[in-house]
Amino acid sequence: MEIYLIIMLILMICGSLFSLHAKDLLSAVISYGIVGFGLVISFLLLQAPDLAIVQVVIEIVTLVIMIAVIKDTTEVQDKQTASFSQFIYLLVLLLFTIAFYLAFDKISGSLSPFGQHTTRMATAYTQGVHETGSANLVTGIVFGFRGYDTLGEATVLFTAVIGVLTILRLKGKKGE
Amino acid sequence: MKGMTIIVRKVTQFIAPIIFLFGLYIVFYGHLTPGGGFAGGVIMASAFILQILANGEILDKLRQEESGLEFLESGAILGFLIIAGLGLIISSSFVFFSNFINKGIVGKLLSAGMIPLENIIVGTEVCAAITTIFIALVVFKDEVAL
Amino acid sequence: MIPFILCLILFLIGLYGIITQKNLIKIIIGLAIMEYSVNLFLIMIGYIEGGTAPIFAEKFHLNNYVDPLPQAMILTAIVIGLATTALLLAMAIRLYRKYGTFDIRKINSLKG
Amino acid sequence: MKKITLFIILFLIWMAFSFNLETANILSGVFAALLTTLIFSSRFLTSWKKFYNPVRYFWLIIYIIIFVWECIKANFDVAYRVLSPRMPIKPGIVKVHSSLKTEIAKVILANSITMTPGTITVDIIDSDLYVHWIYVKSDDPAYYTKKIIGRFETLLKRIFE
Repeated sequence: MEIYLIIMLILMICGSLFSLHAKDLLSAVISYGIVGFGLVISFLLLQAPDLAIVQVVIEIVTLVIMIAVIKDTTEVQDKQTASFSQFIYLLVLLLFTIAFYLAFDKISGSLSPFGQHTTRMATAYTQGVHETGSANLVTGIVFGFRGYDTLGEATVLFTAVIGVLTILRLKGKKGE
Repeated sequence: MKGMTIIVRKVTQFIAPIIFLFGLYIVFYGHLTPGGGFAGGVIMASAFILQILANGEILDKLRQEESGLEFLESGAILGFLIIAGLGLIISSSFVFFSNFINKGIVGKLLSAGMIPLENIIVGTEVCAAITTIFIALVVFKDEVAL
Repeated sequence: MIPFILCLILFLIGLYGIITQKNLIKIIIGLAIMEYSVNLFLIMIGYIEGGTAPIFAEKFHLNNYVDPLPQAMILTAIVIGLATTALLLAMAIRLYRKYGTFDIRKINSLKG
Repeated sequence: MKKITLFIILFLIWMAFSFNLETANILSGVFAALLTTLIFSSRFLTSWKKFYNPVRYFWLIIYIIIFVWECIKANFDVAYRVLSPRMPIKPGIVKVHSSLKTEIAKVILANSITMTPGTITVDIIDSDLYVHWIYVKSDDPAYYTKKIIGRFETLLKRIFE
């Protein structure tokens, strides 16, 4: 079980590296799809079918939108020359890596090892079938115990749509 | 926006209603099987996206559709708030998001009180939002060039 | 412990993309990769070896579910992720229409 | 009438999805199929009468059997070409003239050609199919038309026309 997850993660890492170094944008976007669909299979391996269903459709929609955006642009990335700013970027990246690694080292002591999770918090939720009446526990939590979060999520989605329309629409609705 | 070849268009005629129906199924059975409002809403939106991509739509018609979708989306959020507020007014416990309808038997379609209603409303909202984003990004992109 | 470390590496690759790449689309891709790795990390924390998917079935009463709380949180985060990606892409389109390129160095020098 | 046809098909698909016979399920199925019909019926097929003709379904079953058989044969052919060390391939695009009239029959024919390994339909323009073939056996139009679509075409004419 764990070994399959490791294989999927290595595939995702390869896909992301290729995606960031691809010459033209179309192959970058398509190999970005590897990461998303690898994530879908990882969700299935981790027993989260709800998330797998959402992620697979979202990934397709994201790919369609991205390809629609870059479709009629023919930009090829020119060779990056080593310069002073490049050196600074790498230094910043190294500092970030060290900081994240130290933080991860600190918290990994309090994390239980992979697959040995003890559901301290979620015991009430897993027993809550008869409280919400929903056989799918995830839906029961999303709408029952944590309705406020869902309300906030709906608001964020609405705001994002308004933002997209505001940015993209030049003419008014009257068409003047 | 131009459409695609006849093969794609003819197959879309059959596939798009079935995809939409499957999205509705995911929404209606969200409290029994994997899925729910979010997944079903995105699947329903993908049926519309498939139709727009395959047939190629006229810009003016899409403008009308888009304003209708905005109306649907705002209405869905309002409905969500009303359902949440009903718990405050009607139920005896006076809590926001109170699940006051009879729960029924776990595993039947008519169970879980308010959760199917909330599923349907969130599905409508997500479907409208993602279709609007797609129309804006793909169609209004051409408009900016004018 | 190895999956957690690989997840951290995926996060750092996304960060590397944001810091070093010059193309707007690739910066957006880097951001999306970071988001994916965080989602996967949170789901991994909740996994129990041999646990079943959190769906209650009447027939067999084994209470060995995977933790449903992170799944419910990530479910909303995925949809929000699509919305933020779309917003970023909209800004990229506007910049492309104005300056004719996705390269941030050229956009910086053309500004004014 | 077109709407009723679509409604019946969608309702049957709904029952196949959910697979139980409770009243609530049937009512929600009717609602869902009605909603889908109202939204999508304007783009659905126009020739609804052919759906209620049982003879066409008989030919459809025979078509599926023949299609599976052709598929297996083509699979072995392509496997031989891939595995043999001399690589006996001669790819090219041929223009096949089809005598089918309706659009849906042409699309089904194109999809059948695509699904058999070794041949891919690139495009349909009027009644000509442009087919990419892994080994173009001859330049004679009559020969390759018979070779590629010969068996499918007569059956499709019985199913759709």
